[in-house]
Amino acid sequence: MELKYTHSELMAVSGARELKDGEIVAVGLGLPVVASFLAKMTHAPDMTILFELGIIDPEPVHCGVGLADPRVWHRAKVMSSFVDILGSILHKGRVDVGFLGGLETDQYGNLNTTLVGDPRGKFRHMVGSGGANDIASAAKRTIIIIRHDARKLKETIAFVTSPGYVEGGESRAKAGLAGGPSRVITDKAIFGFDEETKKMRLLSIHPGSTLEDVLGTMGFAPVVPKEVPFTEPPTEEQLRLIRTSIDPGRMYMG
Amino acid sequence: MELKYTHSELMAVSGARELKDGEIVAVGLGLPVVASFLAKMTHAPDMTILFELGIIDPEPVHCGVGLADPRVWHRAKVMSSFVDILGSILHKGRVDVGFLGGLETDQYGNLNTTLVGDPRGKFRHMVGSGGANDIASAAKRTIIIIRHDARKLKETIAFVTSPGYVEGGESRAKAGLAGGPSRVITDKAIFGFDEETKKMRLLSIHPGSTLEDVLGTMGFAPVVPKEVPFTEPPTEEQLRLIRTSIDPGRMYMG
Amino acid sequence: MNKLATLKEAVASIPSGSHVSLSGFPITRCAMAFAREVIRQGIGDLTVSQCVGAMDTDLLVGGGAVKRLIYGGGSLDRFGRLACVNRGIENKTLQADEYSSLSVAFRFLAGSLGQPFIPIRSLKGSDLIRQIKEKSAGDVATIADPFTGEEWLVLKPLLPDVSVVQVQVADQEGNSWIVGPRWDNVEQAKAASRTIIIAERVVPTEVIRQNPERTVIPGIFVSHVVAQPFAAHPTSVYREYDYDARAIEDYVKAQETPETFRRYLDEFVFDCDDHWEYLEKFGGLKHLETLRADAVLGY
Amino acid sequence: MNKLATLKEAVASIPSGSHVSLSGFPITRCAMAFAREVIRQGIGDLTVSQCVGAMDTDLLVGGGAVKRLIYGGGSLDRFGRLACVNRGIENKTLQADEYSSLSVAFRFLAGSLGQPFIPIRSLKGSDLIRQIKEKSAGDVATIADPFTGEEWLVLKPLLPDVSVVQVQVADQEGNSWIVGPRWDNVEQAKAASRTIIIAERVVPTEVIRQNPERTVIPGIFVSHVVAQPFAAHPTSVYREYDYDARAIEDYVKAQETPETFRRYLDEFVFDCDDHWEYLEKFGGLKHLETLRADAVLGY
Repeated sequence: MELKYTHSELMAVSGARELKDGEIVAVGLGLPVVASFLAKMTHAPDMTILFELGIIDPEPVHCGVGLADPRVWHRAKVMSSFVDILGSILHKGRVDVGFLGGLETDQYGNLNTTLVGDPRGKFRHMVGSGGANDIASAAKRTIIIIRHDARKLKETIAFVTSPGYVEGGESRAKAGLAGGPSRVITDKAIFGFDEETKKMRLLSIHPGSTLEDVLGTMGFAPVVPKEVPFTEPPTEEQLRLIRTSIDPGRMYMG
Repeated sequence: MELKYTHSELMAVSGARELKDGEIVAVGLGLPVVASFLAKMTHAPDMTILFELGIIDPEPVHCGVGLADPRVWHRAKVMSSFVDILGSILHKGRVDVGFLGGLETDQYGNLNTTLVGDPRGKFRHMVGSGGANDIASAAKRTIIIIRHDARKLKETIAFVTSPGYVEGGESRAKAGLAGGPSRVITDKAIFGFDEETKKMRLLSIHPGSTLEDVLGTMGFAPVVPKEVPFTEPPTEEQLRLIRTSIDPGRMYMG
Repeated sequence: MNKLATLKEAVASIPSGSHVSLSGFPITRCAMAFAREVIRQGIGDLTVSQCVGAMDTDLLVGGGAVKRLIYGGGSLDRFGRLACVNRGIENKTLQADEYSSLSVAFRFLAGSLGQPFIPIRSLKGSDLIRQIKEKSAGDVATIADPFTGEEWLVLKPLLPDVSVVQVQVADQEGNSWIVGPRWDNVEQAKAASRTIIIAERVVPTEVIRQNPERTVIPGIFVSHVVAQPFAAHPTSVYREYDYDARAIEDYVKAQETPETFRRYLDEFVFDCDDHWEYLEKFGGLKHLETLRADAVLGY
Repeated sequence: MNKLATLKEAVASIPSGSHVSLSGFPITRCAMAFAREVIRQGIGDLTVSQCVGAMDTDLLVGGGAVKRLIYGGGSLDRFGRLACVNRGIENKTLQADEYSSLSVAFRFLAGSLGQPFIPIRSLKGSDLIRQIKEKSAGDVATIADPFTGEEWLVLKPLLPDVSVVQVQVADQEGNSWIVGPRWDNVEQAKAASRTIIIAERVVPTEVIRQNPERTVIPGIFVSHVVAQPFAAHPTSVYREYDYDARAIEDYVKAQETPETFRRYLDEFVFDCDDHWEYLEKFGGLKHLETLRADAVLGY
């Protein structure tokens, strides 16, 4: 029988599948939290979850409105500081994966969380970096989660808050940065990055979407291989965990 | 009636008199501990006592064999780390006074706690710096407590562990160091330093000693003003505190 | 030394034009009562620094007290944005030096240790650093690692005139415990010339001496200790009280226009002589008790 | 992840030639059982780093396991000197890079934060820095502050292969609490590639989750957790047990000559299969209970 699931659930499950057991993961709120806890509850029990403000491996029993909500700190093994988490773990080079979201991203995985409009003219200022730029600069790899929309997947973005592969090719390394984005997960598809050009490369299309739909709703043309498989759907167990224990109130997946 | 007291007791009392209320004082074990607690129990109740390993304002009820003895940490207000005490307090420039002792000192208050003999030839290695060099480099002023002996007050010392006024005059400032020694307290006299030359300058002679005795038992000639007063003797109250509550076992005062 | 003071006295010690760091993180342990009193006293031209911009900063900006902001971006979590801060940036009435969380944290850390500068891997290849170089070129530089030759971005230390930290527990000397995560607060306090502690509860120094490992801010850094329950309202204080969702939603509505915010200030800042009058506006004790943290959960 | 291991297993994971930082401070929280096992297993050519040289380092040097020492000087407090270390320096069989407490602490701090170098005010105008430049020129440099032009001495980060930390409490993942002052131990653990925790007691992770502010070494830094009571004997562990004065005095007597020290090693290291046999030499439980810390005083 076929399972019913939402785009958000598939995105969370796809994010979870990118995480390996034993890895150290820097997480922001929303889908990444669901993806991380799902991975920890299934194939990655020894994965470590970090929140930048000073939280390691919490076990929340309630959903929170953000990282500033004590509900998401509950039962942490460590409660410390930015310098501890972002300094002695991230800046020291110990973070394997960082999750990033944003207002806009370009074909090189550069992310904008700062403003919409023209930075030199009329613009609306938004959230800014928080730890995003730090994670994008120092994590071994990052996973971008963003809605699939031509206004979000753009040829050029208004502001680079968190660098991806900058202008592609060797430009990220030339800027003095290691790591870089490994995946972009949208509600229609999953992308990787081309080894050489560092341009976004289509890896799989979510069941229900088509290649035309995927390409027709983005502002640039990703590399498209001849064969593009469908994204593996969530398992019954994964959906059960998300719906009954990780996000019963649909707060993160809303 | 005249009070009986030991050289050590007069040295401790003289050290205490150098400390002002509200000051932050970095202390090593021995006489400085007695001087500091005595000051805090008398004229300087709001003085703060620091031990480099991470101790602020302890209230010991037993004497200890050294800073590594939990007896001297007892009832501290803070138990932290080297980086906290020597970094965010001393290196930040918040320490007013540091007490220093040593094997040898010269007329500029340079101190040797590292070795006796010839560093290039035959020598005996001793304690080394610990926090002494850090305190000599970053405290606003230091107070040297040392036995009055030609083998300790020398023309040239074997090794400069903690810089005083280096070669005198502007040489300490030229070395990039502020502060410097303000007093040298021995068992025969108290010295300051000449404004210009930064050479040791006799300030007072302990009751019972003579100028000849003082000058005859040191390896260099200090500046001697025409009038040299006698050091003010301890009060009955000061002696009572030292003998009954600070060092009843004569552990620090030998 | 007894440093107990009223909020009015502590705030009055801050001259206009000072650099103040604030302890809030979006909607938790924000120096809200402090910010309201600063606005009440008409202190202005402040430079405010904070790793992640929070509600205390947004209120101060909305109250017209801030000239310059040094931060790593911020929000009110799911409740909304720092609309007053954003408006100030959009209409150029606020100079905002925008970094990332770690770069501001490292600037505080360097300040706390008497370091002249601190290297960092962040900011490179971003528009953040380009903007900082345009707005405040003197706060960043590039130098070669003398050991490897590698080029490093280095940041200038942050040295606030005053650090304001909302804590759960302190004694009258200012020896303070922070329960839960501390984000940038300890480095802020040690980097600043002095710290104003706003404590939910003041305990005897004897209590501090019984758990000295918990003293994250030693009293020697502190100039004033203000004992003020619910001083972070409507934000939360871990293990003391939860955030007040309705009050934050009302704040977000008020952010919409300068006019609506002005009315908010009239009602919740200017019409209140002090923090106790402010609290009464929300139904006083009866309402506040509904926010009291559960002893096990801490929220 | 369960990282519980025997002392033998943990020590066996360290190849000869490794750089090991030790948690001791003269005669407290010294990694004594660890040092004895290293000597037993014949591991050698170690580089050892520690802010203030302690009894664990002196024993390792006396046991011939150390090639190079990076420290800030040290002693056995009133009991005596680091005679084995001093002898090695005097007869040139040990390379000792001698700093001050803070300069070694800053080198660990830089290592713990991924900093390429760290500026410091100490060492200038002393023979310490002259000697370091002769012995290990590559570990120090001078650079100009890009913001003021002032010349600063900068130190290279210390990056131990293994940090060995004696703590009071840890869980099986290595989440650790240090009771009392921590001196350089937290920076050591975070600067090192991995940490071996030697804990007086191992508690369920549930206990750690109840006081997460006390977790000063997160488990992610830890490779092995060794549960070993009295592992610091004859040095003290605050709130667990006092130092064993008689046993330290016997050690000091043994330091006198290489021959007397050799006999000490035979009796207290080589003749003991493990730590339990070592403890029996002192009268076992009956004697150790006399050292048990008073619940109020902590020593």
